[in-house]
Amino acid sequence: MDETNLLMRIDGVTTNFHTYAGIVHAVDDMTITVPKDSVVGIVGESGSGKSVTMMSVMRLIPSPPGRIESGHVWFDGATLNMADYVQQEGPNRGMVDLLSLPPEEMMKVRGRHVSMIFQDPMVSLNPVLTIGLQMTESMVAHGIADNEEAWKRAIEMLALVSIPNPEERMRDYPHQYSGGMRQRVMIAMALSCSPELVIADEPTTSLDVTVQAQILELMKELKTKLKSSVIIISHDLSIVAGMADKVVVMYAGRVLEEADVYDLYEKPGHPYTMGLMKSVPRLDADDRERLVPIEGSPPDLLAPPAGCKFAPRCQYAMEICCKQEPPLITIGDGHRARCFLHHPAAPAVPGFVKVE
Amino acid sequence: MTTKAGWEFKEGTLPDAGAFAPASKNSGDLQQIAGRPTTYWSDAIRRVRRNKLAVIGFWVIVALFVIAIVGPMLSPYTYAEQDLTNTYQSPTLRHPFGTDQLGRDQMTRVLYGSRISLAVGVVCAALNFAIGVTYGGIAAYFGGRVDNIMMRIVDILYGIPTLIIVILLTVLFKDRGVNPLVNVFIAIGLTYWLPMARIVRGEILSLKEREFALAAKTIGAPNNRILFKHLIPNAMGPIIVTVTLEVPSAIFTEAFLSYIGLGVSAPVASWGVLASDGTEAIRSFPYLVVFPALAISLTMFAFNFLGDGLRDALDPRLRQ
Amino acid sequence: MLKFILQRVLSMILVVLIVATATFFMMRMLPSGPFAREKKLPAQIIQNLEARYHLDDPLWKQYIDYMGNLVRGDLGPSFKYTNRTVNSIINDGFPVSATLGVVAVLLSVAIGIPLGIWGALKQNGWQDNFVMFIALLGVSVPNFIMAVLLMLVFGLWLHVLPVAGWGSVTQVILPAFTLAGYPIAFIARLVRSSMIEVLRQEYITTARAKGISERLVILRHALRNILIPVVTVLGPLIASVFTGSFVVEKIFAIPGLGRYYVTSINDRDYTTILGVTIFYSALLVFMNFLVDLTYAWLDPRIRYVERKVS
Amino acid sequence: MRRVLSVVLMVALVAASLFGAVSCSTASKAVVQEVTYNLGTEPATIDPALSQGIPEANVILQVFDGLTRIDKDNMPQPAIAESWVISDDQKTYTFTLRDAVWTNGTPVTAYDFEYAWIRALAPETASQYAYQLYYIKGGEAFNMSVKVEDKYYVQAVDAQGNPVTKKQGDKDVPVPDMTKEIVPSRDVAVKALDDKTLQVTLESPTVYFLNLTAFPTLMPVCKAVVSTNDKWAADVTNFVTNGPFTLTEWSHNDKMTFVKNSTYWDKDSVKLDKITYLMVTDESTALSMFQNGQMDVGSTVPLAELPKLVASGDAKIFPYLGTYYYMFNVTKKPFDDVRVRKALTLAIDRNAIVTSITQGGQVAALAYVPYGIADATPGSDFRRVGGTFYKDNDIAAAKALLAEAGYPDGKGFPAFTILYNTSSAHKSIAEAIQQMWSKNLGITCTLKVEEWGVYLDDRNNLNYEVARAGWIGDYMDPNTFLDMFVTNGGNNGTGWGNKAYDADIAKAKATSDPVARMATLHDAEKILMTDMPIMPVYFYTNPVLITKHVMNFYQSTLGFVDWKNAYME
Amino acid sequence: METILKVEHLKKYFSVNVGGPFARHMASLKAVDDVSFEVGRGETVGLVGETGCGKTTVGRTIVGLYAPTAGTITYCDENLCALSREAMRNVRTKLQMIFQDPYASLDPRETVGNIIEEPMDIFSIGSMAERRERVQELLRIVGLNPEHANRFPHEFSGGQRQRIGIARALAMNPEFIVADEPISALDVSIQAQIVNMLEDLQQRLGLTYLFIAHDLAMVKHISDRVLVAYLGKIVEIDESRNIYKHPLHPYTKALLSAVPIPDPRIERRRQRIVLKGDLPSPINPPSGCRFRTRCPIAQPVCAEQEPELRDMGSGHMVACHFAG
Repeated sequence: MDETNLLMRIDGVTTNFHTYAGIVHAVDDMTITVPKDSVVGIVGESGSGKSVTMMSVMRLIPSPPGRIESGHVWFDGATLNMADYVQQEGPNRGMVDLLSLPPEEMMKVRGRHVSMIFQDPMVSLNPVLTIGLQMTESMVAHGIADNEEAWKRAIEMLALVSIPNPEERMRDYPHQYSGGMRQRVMIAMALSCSPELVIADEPTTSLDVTVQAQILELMKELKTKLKSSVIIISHDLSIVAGMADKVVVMYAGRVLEEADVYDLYEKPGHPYTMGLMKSVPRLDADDRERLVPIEGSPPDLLAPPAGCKFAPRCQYAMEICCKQEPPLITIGDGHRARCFLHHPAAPAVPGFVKVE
Repeated sequence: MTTKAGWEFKEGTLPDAGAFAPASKNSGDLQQIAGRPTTYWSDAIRRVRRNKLAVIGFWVIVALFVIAIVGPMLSPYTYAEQDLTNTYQSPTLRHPFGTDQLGRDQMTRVLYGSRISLAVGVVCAALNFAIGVTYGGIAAYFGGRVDNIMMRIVDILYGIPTLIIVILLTVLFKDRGVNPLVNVFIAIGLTYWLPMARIVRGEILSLKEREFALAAKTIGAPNNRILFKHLIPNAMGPIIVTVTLEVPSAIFTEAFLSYIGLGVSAPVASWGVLASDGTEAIRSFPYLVVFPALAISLTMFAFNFLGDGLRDALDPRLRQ
Repeated sequence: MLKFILQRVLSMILVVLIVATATFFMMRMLPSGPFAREKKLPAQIIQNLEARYHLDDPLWKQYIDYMGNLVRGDLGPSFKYTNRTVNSIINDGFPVSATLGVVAVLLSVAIGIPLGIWGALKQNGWQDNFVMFIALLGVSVPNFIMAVLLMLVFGLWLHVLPVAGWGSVTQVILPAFTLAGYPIAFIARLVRSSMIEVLRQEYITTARAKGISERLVILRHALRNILIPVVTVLGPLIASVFTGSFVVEKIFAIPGLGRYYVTSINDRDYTTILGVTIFYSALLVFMNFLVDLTYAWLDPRIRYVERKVS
Repeated sequence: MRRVLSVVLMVALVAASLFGAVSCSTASKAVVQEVTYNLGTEPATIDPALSQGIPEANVILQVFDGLTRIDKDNMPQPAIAESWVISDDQKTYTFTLRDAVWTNGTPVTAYDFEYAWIRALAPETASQYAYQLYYIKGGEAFNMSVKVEDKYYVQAVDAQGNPVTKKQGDKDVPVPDMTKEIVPSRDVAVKALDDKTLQVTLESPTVYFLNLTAFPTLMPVCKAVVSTNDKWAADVTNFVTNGPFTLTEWSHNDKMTFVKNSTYWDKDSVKLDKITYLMVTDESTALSMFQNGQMDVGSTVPLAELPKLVASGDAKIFPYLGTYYYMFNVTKKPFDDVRVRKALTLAIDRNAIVTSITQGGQVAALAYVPYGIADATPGSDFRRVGGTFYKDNDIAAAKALLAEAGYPDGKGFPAFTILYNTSSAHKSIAEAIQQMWSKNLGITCTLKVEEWGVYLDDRNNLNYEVARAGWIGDYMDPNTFLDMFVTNGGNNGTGWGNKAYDADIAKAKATSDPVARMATLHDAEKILMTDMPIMPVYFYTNPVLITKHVMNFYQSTLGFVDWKNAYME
Repeated sequence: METILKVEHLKKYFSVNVGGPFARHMASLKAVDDVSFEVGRGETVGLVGETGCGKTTVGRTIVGLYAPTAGTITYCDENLCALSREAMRNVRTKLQMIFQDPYASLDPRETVGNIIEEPMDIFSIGSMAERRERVQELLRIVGLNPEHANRFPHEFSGGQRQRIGIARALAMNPEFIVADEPISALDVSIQAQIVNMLEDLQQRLGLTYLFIAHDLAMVKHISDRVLVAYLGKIVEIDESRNIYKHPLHPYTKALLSAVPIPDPRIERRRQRIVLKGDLPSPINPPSGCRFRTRCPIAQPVCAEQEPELRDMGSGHMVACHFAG
């Protein structure tokens, strides 16, 4: 991977929730790299920690009960314009650690350099404020534009995401928009300050397929127009398939597999990834063949299993999987997976390459 | 030791071959959920216990009820025993709360008064539940015209002066041999449920659209079951808050009712009566108002802490 | 639009009329009449008095006459205050009660809302406990004790405020605070729980993710949403505070309407009882109407009701 | 955001005014002739004819001057009447009026008095105190007459002498006897002989009639104004008066302002420039205002604070012509037995009550008529002449009587209830009496409090066993206390009746010789105190909060305040 | 095949206030506007369409949550709309529903056991012990540990909760189940579990399903026939194995093209038909063909004439002027 072209590196971030019942290990030693001008897809079930990771990056974890225990989020210092906090040497030279920024500096990062699109557009917009106000406020807050100018830019942004009559609709309230339109507003809002990174957290999950298609097409289109990197989070491999350059598969707060998008779909290196692919019915499949689900349910992060977190649901689980957590090993160019099946000593399973 | 690919093993040794044998499955096909298998109540109690304020509240309430029952018996004085030569004594060892305008031991009176005030508080809360919650629930659940008419009735009852109703009650109950406390309960019951009905109505209006209410309907649950078993229990949070706000005012309303002639007759005095009587002498003999007022506040705090604790503990949604 | 307003006004009028009717007959069921004295008046004088006020007419006729006058806005003469009409009593008393009420409501909003927000922001911290303590105190200390305490402390001991009376700005402060005690507690509690709820909402996270300051997140995004439940309880609260509290007006010697609400009943001053009751209930239904309006203003979702159908 | 700002501004404003107040309240007072008095309650009216009680009287007496004015010794002194002549039969009074003017500049004439009194008696005026004019010949008949169009007729009576009524719709209306017209100018014996001479003829000799002419109901009103404007007393604009002060401001339920009347005939003896009346109902508040310097004189004192205030000189105790008593319902067993009534009366410790509970210098009542009423011989007091009728706290005698009545040591005594109306003082006294009876006689009873109207209703309908009561005199004569207990008297309230007593009261009414009259009244009181339908507890006093700066403050034993001669020092 | 359910000319209008709180302008929201179809015993019929197309309303009207505005619903030769309350209550046990949101459809304050037991409780079936027994059995049937009967819904994951909902629906041995988007709130990995289970249950218990969803891929997978609904109307009915290959209605085509395929190479090559704009308001639907405002092939005739549902042979029905 081209380290010089790195926009952000999430480096060993661990986030726990301290609850009544005990400590929930939501994200454990997470490491993800995001190159400039790329789309990274993060796939995993609900509870796999993908949202928590991104909220940790944004430092929006509600505290208490949440706490970022350790790790760094290195962000390209050249774009941030925060000379005081740029790492002068070491492996992260020229980067800024978002997690150690003072809160008021972090505020300047949010929305301006890193922005977010949330899952449910029905609840992500404030119901009592006009779209116009919500569109302009981050531009005004970051000093990119004064009110008047921000208003104009917001109208442009709304037009960009194909909202009809944007001038008039600026004065409308969210409930006057349909779900798809709201999500487009969210996208416009996220892009309004031209951030270097847009995090889209399940941007289409709560939408109808037709609207989902609209939104995905829009995002693809915008991606080519605007030079932002995108992290797209989804529980559905199909969603990221069309967009992502690189896909990270998460499970129980960990990365299970990380690969170039084509590699991942053609040569999945983890039983979980394989399972995800098999469990969705394919429209282009000919007959009513039975689906192959991943049995069981995700582990309880209050008391995660000792070894591989996926072992209890894994059809190939071995004795060692239950005792020891496999490391994330490199199985190809930029392709890493966390599975003992790649170990030379493991029984051969079709599709799994052995690496020393 | 790290291989090229990144294999890393504890203690630097390769695991033996047996480690790569297929794992034995023991979980069967059934889905499991995590967590200790505790029963609802033991878990609730455990969680209430963890809330220190709730525990304190609980024990204060227990203590209050015990004191209300046995306290007056232990006192060397009775609530009515006067000593006109010893009026308005400041608190001393003999009279820890001092004496009142007739030389009666204020502590004994406060202890005795707790019986009435606690009863009023409890009954007010109960009536609130019985009438206000039901009324508001029915209005909201059936909605439409029923709701409209029932809420207009609430508006009307809000409008009629309570004092007139109360005086009419005194006339009505006169010479009927009805326990005076019952009169108080009726008077409080007649008026105190109104805000509760409004609040419950608002809650139920939104709850009844929720899917679990529809689900109950599809399995053939009759209306009263849906309302009382599914909807109202889910509105418990605001209900408890409203009750805690109304109980203290009911305790003082009892004092007012006693004044008008609807309460227990002198020389028995509730906390409310003691506090309002004491207020008249507040500059020279503040202890006459301080102790009953403290008793009321203490009770309120205790009930509140316990109420909040219970609400949280009984709400399964907050159990995570 | 017009039809609906008309409908709403009609139902409001109906409520007021029923209240008036119920009060009319209930009040006449009360023992003693307006001319009962400890020193009983001679029978013929009572006869003269009853003739003068038409109390010797059959009850149904009195009722119809009263309602007829009511429609014309005439609430009749006071029986107790011989030279005054009930209209003039309300004219004199209500502005005073309302002034006091406005200040009290402003106070309870200005104190209760920040207190509640503070508590919610520091949830479970000492600040939160402090807010809850204040709230409980406000609820469990009745206004007659609060009034006397405030009067003694600020009037008699500290000498910073006049103890009672009406006319100057300083004389508003103590009664307004007394009157605001319960609403402050109530609102603080309500705001706290609503705020905790609102802060969990996704749109707050959205706002934070935009990089706007926490202050703006609270004031712009959260506040307006928590005002919605506050407004609901504010309606009846304002109406009751506006018409004054008997206790507070009595203790602080304020010439408001609230005192008549109780004294007129004690005096069996029939016309005043009715007049004040009708005025109060009209105010109440009107306030509820205003609440609905405010509601729509605060919550744009209500302006255009859409039923979600899928 | 704007709202938040306005809230902040509001808070700042309140805070600013808070500190502003400090300077106001500490402003020093020069010796200005101004006084602030707490009237206690809003007067129901300022029209003399409609006056209902003490608050009204305390307004009316400052702004009106009657024929006479009561001096500090409770004696009537010439006021608008310069002098008077009383006929030998003591029935006809001829007053000569002095030159005095109304505040509108017109002279006060005898015609104004004639008009005022007739007006007060007219049935349509519905004056509650009209009975104060019944002493005037024809007065009662006129007040009782039936008005048909513009004329007054006597109500018809049937053969048995009962008044005739007829049904008109649902109501009983008195039937006028069209043959007997009452012409007020002819049939009511008050007559202006000329501008300066007023002649009044009474039904029977009334020794206290001159006192009555100082009573609010008998104040003159300006005929020219009142006859043309029935709203003349609605506010201060048309309120034409003739007294030492004029009312310049009436803010309802809040305050009244009086200033010295520069046209008053005796203005030289009026020293106060301004009087402010407050209407603070709450005793504790009134005390706070007094202590805070917001008030100079207050009509109410909180019971619990009274001893301290008396000791510090902030409160003075004035005599008050009234008796606090308990009444027995003699129609109910066992109170139909005089021995029971007597036993109960003897078994209470009045001294303990007045020293420990009421604490206002009240005197234990060992008779019914209070101190302070002159007896026949000048300088003597009716009470002192009459003496006492029983011993206070005479437990032994009480026990004996009770045993005699069949309830030795209270055994078998039926349960009963003491009825009182809402007030903490009544409650304390009832509680004390309850305990005394229980302790001293072994009798248990319960207490019942009732709202005022309900209480009055029950009392009047004899729907009680024992009830508290109180009576304040209307005028300075024993009769004001005694005539109420005639058989079926409107204010009797006990169901008690005694022919000899009724005869005594009637005789006293007709007797013009003061000595004989007083003897008859003493006799009557003796009958009352022998039969004991009532149990006197104490004689009222009237504690008043008063600063040391107020001089010559006068409050009559009837509770009327007169500021005419008061001044500040 | 025996017809178990027959819906004829079903209409369901809601009256809604469109003027805000102070201007009561009532309007008809035509959620379902003249819909007819049949379901055979043992069959699974998919009902697919966007939010707002009326598919949930159809389902809820069938189980009796809403009273139809017009039309009839015949279940086993009985007209449900004409039944008495008591009779309806009994029929209701045969017609059950699975809800979309497994979080909202379970009362958070009841234990799982109570939730599943409730229908038996309501109809007083069996003794307490028998009911408990049945609850255990049901839990096992839906693949949950019977020991969890005294746990609360919030302790379960979304998929497990959906299983609880299914167990409740099965408690009364129903014949017909309306599954209203039973999987759309679940993770894909769990969706397959639930779908497989529904298929197994159908085999074992002889159930008939009306499967409502917006995801055509899953509908196609589970159903024998598919109904495509748009704005209160049915626009196409076909065998599910046919519908991918020969969609006739442009809306069906759009739906099909919107389904993402988990293959980056296909996905990047695909030419999607992206529908313009949003669903028109069901209060004021477009004249003629309701789809014309978003239809890529709309002609003037579409605005004037409403296309009838035409049979294109072997049960393939379509409502489009230009289909064929």
